[in-house]
Amino acid sequence: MQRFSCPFCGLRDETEFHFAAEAGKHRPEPAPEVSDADWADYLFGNDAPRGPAREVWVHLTCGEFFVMTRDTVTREVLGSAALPGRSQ
Amino acid sequence: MQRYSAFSLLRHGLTGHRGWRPAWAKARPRAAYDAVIVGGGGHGLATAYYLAKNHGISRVAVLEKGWIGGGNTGRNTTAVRSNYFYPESVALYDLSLRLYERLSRALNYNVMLSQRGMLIAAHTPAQMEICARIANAMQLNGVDGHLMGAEEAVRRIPLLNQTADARFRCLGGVWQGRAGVARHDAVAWGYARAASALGVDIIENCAVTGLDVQGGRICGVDTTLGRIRTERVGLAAAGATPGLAALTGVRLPIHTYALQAFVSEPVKPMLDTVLLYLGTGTYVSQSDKGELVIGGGLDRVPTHGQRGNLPAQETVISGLLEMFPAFAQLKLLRQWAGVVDVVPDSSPVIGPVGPGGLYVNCGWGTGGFKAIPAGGWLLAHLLATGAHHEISRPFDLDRFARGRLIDEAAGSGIAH
Amino acid sequence: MTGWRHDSAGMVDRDRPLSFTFDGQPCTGFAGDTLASALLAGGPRILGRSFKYHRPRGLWGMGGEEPNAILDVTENGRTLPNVRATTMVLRDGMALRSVNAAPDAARDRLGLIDLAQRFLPAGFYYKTFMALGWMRWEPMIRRMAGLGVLDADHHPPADAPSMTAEIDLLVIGAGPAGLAAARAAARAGRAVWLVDEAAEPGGALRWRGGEIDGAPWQAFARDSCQAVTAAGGRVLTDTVLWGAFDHGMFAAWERRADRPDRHWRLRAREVILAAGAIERPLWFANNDLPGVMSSEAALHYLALYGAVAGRRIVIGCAGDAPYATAAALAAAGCQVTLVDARSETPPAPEGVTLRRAARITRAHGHREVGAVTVEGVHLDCDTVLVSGGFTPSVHLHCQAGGKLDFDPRTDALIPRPGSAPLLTVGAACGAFGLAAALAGGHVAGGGAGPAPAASGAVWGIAPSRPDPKARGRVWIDPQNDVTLKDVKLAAQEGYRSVEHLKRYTTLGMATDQGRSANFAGLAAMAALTGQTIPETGTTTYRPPFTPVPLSVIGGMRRGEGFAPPRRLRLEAQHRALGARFREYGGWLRPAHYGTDEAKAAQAEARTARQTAGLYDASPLGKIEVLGPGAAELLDFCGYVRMSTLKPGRARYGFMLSETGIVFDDGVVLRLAEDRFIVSASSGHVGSVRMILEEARQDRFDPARVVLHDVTAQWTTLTATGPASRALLGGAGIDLPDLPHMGVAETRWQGVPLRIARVSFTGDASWELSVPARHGAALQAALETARAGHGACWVGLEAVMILRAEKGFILVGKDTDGITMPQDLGWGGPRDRRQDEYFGRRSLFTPEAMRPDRRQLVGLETSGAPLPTGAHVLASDGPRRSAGFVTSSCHSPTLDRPVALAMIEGGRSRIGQEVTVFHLGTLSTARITDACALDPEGARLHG
Amino acid sequence: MDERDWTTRTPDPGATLMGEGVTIRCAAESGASLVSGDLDAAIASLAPGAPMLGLLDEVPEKPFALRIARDRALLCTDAPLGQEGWRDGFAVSGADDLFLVIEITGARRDEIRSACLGGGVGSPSAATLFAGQGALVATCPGGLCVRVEAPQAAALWTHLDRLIAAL
Repeated sequence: MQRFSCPFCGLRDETEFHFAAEAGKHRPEPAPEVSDADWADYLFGNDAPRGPAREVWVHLTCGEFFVMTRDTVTREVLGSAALPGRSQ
Repeated sequence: MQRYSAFSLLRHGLTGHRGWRPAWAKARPRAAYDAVIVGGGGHGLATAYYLAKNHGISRVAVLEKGWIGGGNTGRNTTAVRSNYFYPESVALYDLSLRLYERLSRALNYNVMLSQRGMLIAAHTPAQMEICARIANAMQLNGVDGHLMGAEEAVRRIPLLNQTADARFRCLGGVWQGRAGVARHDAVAWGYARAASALGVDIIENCAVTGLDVQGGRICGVDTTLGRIRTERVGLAAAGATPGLAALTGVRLPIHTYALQAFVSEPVKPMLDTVLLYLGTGTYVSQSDKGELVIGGGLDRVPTHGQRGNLPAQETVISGLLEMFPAFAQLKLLRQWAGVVDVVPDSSPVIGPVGPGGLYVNCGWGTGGFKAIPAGGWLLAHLLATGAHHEISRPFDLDRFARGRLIDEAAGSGIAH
Repeated sequence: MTGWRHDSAGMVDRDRPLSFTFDGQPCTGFAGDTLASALLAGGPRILGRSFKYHRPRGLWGMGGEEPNAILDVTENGRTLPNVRATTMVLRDGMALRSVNAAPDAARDRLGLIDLAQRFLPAGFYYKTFMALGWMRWEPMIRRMAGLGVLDADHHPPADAPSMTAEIDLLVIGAGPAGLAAARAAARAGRAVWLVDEAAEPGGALRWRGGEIDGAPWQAFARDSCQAVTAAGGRVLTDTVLWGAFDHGMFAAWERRADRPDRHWRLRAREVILAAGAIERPLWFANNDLPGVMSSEAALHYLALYGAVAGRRIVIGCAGDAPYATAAALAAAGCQVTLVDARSETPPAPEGVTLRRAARITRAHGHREVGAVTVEGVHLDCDTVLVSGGFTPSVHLHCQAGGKLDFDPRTDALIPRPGSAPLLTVGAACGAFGLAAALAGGHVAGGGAGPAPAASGAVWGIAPSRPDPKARGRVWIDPQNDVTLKDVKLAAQEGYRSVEHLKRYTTLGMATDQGRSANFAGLAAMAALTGQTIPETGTTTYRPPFTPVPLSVIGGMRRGEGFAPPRRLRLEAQHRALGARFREYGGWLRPAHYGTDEAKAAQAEARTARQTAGLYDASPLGKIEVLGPGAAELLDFCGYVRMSTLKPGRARYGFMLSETGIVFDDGVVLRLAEDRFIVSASSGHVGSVRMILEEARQDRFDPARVVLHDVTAQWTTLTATGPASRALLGGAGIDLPDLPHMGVAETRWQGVPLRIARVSFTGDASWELSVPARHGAALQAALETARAGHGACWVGLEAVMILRAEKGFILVGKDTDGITMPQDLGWGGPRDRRQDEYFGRRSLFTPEAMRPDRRQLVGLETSGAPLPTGAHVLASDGPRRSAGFVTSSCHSPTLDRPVALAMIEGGRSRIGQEVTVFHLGTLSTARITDACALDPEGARLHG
Repeated sequence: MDERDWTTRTPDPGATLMGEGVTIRCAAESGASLVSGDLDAAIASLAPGAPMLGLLDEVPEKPFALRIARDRALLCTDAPLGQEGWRDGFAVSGADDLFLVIEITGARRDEIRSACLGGGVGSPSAATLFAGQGALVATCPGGLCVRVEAPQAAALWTHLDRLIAAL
């Protein structure tokens, strides 16, 4: 049972969380100006890094989307941060 | 190649088995190869074998960072089957199954293919309708799919939980008689031995650290044992493939997850088929040794660590006991995890990527073992000819930009 | 029977004899015995047969390391297979059966296999059984393999709770080191959990005894446990720490006598591992014969149970540990010869013959040991005890990510300090001997002042390794029948990596988890390849440390508790009306009313069209979207714009995934400028909310729009059909003048009532929602009015008929993972919308533009309805599927079958005949519009 | 019937389960509203002075608010509030019937807690998984007070019933 930190709720069991996506993706818009390849890379392209990774997660019980930094090999959680503009 | 047979076993038995030679040669890297395959799992070794066997290209090296067959090839639940929905998938997996059916003799190594049949079990009328859709799709694609009723399912699997308290009573499902299991290690070793006999160099404890690209083409591979010149590189490294592709700036549509498998203590035979339960997502078979071999869903936390975690264990095991309450008598003997490379549509990526001469065979996710012969066959074709085999064409990376995903889970409602 | 029961030694209750049987033969033991101690003292010596060669096997050890004494145990008519005799308590009336033997362990017919052993080396099956195909041989091999027999009628209950605890200090192992650590920490005021797999604390003290701080060890143990409890900690005995997992979690299996076992997830700020060590065997020819036992185990059985392994005993060793065993056995009246490989040894214990610088090279005997050869000298004996050193139990250290170092002093791999987030002490880190263990534990527990004092030096040990040149058959893994020759063969054939060795020979893969075999296998491979132990490496340590019952891991999830569906508030009312329930989209809902499903669904659907039908639509999602930014959020997340919707009106729309696939469909109600309700389909409420949440937080200003999922707040009952308006009037509901797709908030009997005129049937329909506590009253009012209008309650199966007649889709049934809105005839927003919305770009990929995409159409046939799941064949070229039937039923209103299908280019083929394939049989059908009933929609306004 | 019979039922308010050292009682909510947005403004407007409670915080007399998320809470009141819709900076939705309240008291309540709850003490949000079900968990006099959405109450109730027997 891993434990992740929701930036609002704090440490909770992994079963309360869901992985959403790798962080740092920007939705290319507007659609008519986006190539098939760029759109496919936005939808599907990943780095799947070994080691530190920035990922978007959601804490299911409170609904908060946030950015978690984890080591994908050791599984150590290196930090959690709220999305920009979210405050206490 | 030293011939394996009952007779040779008897003969060597009389001399204390001192005459058996190494199954495959322990090679050191040469300066240059016609093709280099990165990843000494089933897919990589099969690729090397078929390059030599089908295409006459035997100046080939297989580079393995650890010991051969030590990745997902040796960490799965050994099911082989082609009970798929889309014609593209059926073509791919049935090529594989047909190659498996001849594999022990082709390799002169018993991979213990046991075609004991597999049932995908349904529990609601709606699921039975989906099963009918799959069985029909299989039949139209020339594969032995059968829509099985509850009675026959229970006759084949008498221990199924059909009590009034069962959460998911079995109404029947899709049956494939040619599906079954094989001995995973033997597949890797058998391909290694046969490839080695054809002149392929199998180099263990050799990690790839760089891919040399000049003028937009691959020209070599940097390894922990030095630089190797080659103009053709095939990547068949499962969860390590994204990192290798990234050496040339290629991004793949892959997430890596841990997939666990479990083995119980051995008991006398009591389960004669492979079973996947739609209700629980747990699948199970009984090995020749008598152990239950159990699998289920992914640990849904992206990782490169080959370790399992408790929540997924609890889900899979409770699912198993829901299917077979009598199995609660048994104990968990071993548990392990492989790092699987999962693509959004859960179908593999086979084809050229990035610089000229670079090809991948990855994205098998939870189902790579069954595809080893086909994966090797198709990657060998690409490396040898530079062009797709018609069966691998739909699985090219370009399907993501075209929008033509081959999503079995979405197509049939059944995650493989 | 060679073992015997000492008159006074041990702690069994001699006043309470217990009878049991072994392979049908009556035996007796005493209360307090384990199966193993009772069998050792009064049972046969051959307890089972080995896996491969069916060699006789006898008791070897005393705990989880036991490879041989595996039994099927029947009690009260229920059998448990593969029980380790060393860890189960004996109860009166137990019937024990040897495994892997027929008819019994003594007379196993397959024992003949051993004669062919020279032709059956490691991995022989990879080299043969190919000629006729493996399937020809497999059934025979399978029957010969396996250990115990599963009891098909024994269904152990799913009753093991899964407990979570957060603790300050976890001490694993309550031997001297663990006790000292726990005591020191508890005295410093820390809350300690002290966990041990044995029934009582003490570890090896329990059979070795000893004085600590000048008093018997029991006082020290008692005092330590009291200190733990007093400081708010806990002592858990009979509890196996079976795994170390990520983020510092440990899993423990607590065995309880009269209550269900429990599964613990422990998380501690600090962990001390004091798991002890396991004795190694010695490697001489025929070292697998029954009567060859662990020396430490023999002492254990004598001290705890008064069970003595034999009378004429040879002990082989290369260290000090067995001297205590020798002394105790001699004192018990045995004739004991100690064979020590060292030339410098401690003095011989009283009454013991000591042979220095000597080794056992061979055991003799047919079915059990009768003699040994020691340095060429034949020594008669009935029992051979061996001690080849100790293997520290480093499993949890390694599972937690720790590394090992080779310690030449103990000839063992021990934890590298600091390499894992736990501290290892005592024998688990090579500190053999009481004083050393106490001192290590005391320091680890943060003890102030001097450590608890005990006499005795650290045990001397000289390395013992399998000798690759040894003659005869030398067993490395007795359960799986891996011999030294097999390791040699693996090395010779190139299976030299330890993982290849394990997999090729099956070394260490038996139910003892390779406890006593792994080090020897590794040492043998190292010797054969000329490598050191660290160069050779070890296999990966993974949970479980000891085999754990699947029932403990599976926990309490079973039957209705497994993935439980959501329940309706009015379930009792529906049951009272004869409803039969089925699961739909995660909810348990009435499938039909009455017992005959097929008839009931047809009758309900017919009545609903002729007069009126009533159904419970409560599971329909109700996600409130509130705030000045609500319309903007819905426009982005939805395929159909909602910002143009007027308050008081509803609109049908889709939600797509970013890949353009239809994810959900449903109606959005606008109650006010800044208040919408999204009626997500019942199975998609959670995921639709998450799509909205993500966009809200990541793209919009979350202060201007919020989401409330209030699905369960409301009970929704729907009346549909031409008589529905009259029926509602009869129930005392004042219907406002609402057009189709109109919404009103009103009151009924003083209760808030929301009325929506949306239709999933194609008939005029009224969705009535009241706060759930008033649902029963509304239901009662409708039920009272129902009969007078010839109406009926309709289950979901009838609703499925009604919507299929109209060509209304069910996402996930009529659509699949490639269905886009244009495939359903909803290309409008795609063609016209200029603003950005979720999934937009994906609707314009080359694949999305193809004219031959599968499209929703109807299929008309005569006769029986088409089977759902049948395929439609392509009209030209080789036989292939061009689509499939997604919904199909008999329409009672049209009195003919109706069907929906997804067919390639279907909408341009309306009117064409197609061939339908189902399980080898062919039929024909005609492609029609998806809507088979009332295409003009006249009934909607009825 | 092709599928199973379902024998468990949603508990009625007032239902109890008794076990050795544990009493479990089901109650209806007297009044509750989901509030989101500017929570300070919402409390000040709807129930001035009501405290905002997190996981396992002790509940006082009503009104009080159980925090669910950064900007969402369940405001528990003596009677339904009925002020639904978007107000200035915050939103209110009636949730009087959204949850059933399950109170767990008795000497062995901590064991029930240990069997149902992961970690997370000190969290500002009362929303968590309780025996695998989404719930709002606080402390009431002598025990735990768990709010579970009514459609899941049958599952939690049955689980607790089996748990009492197994502890």
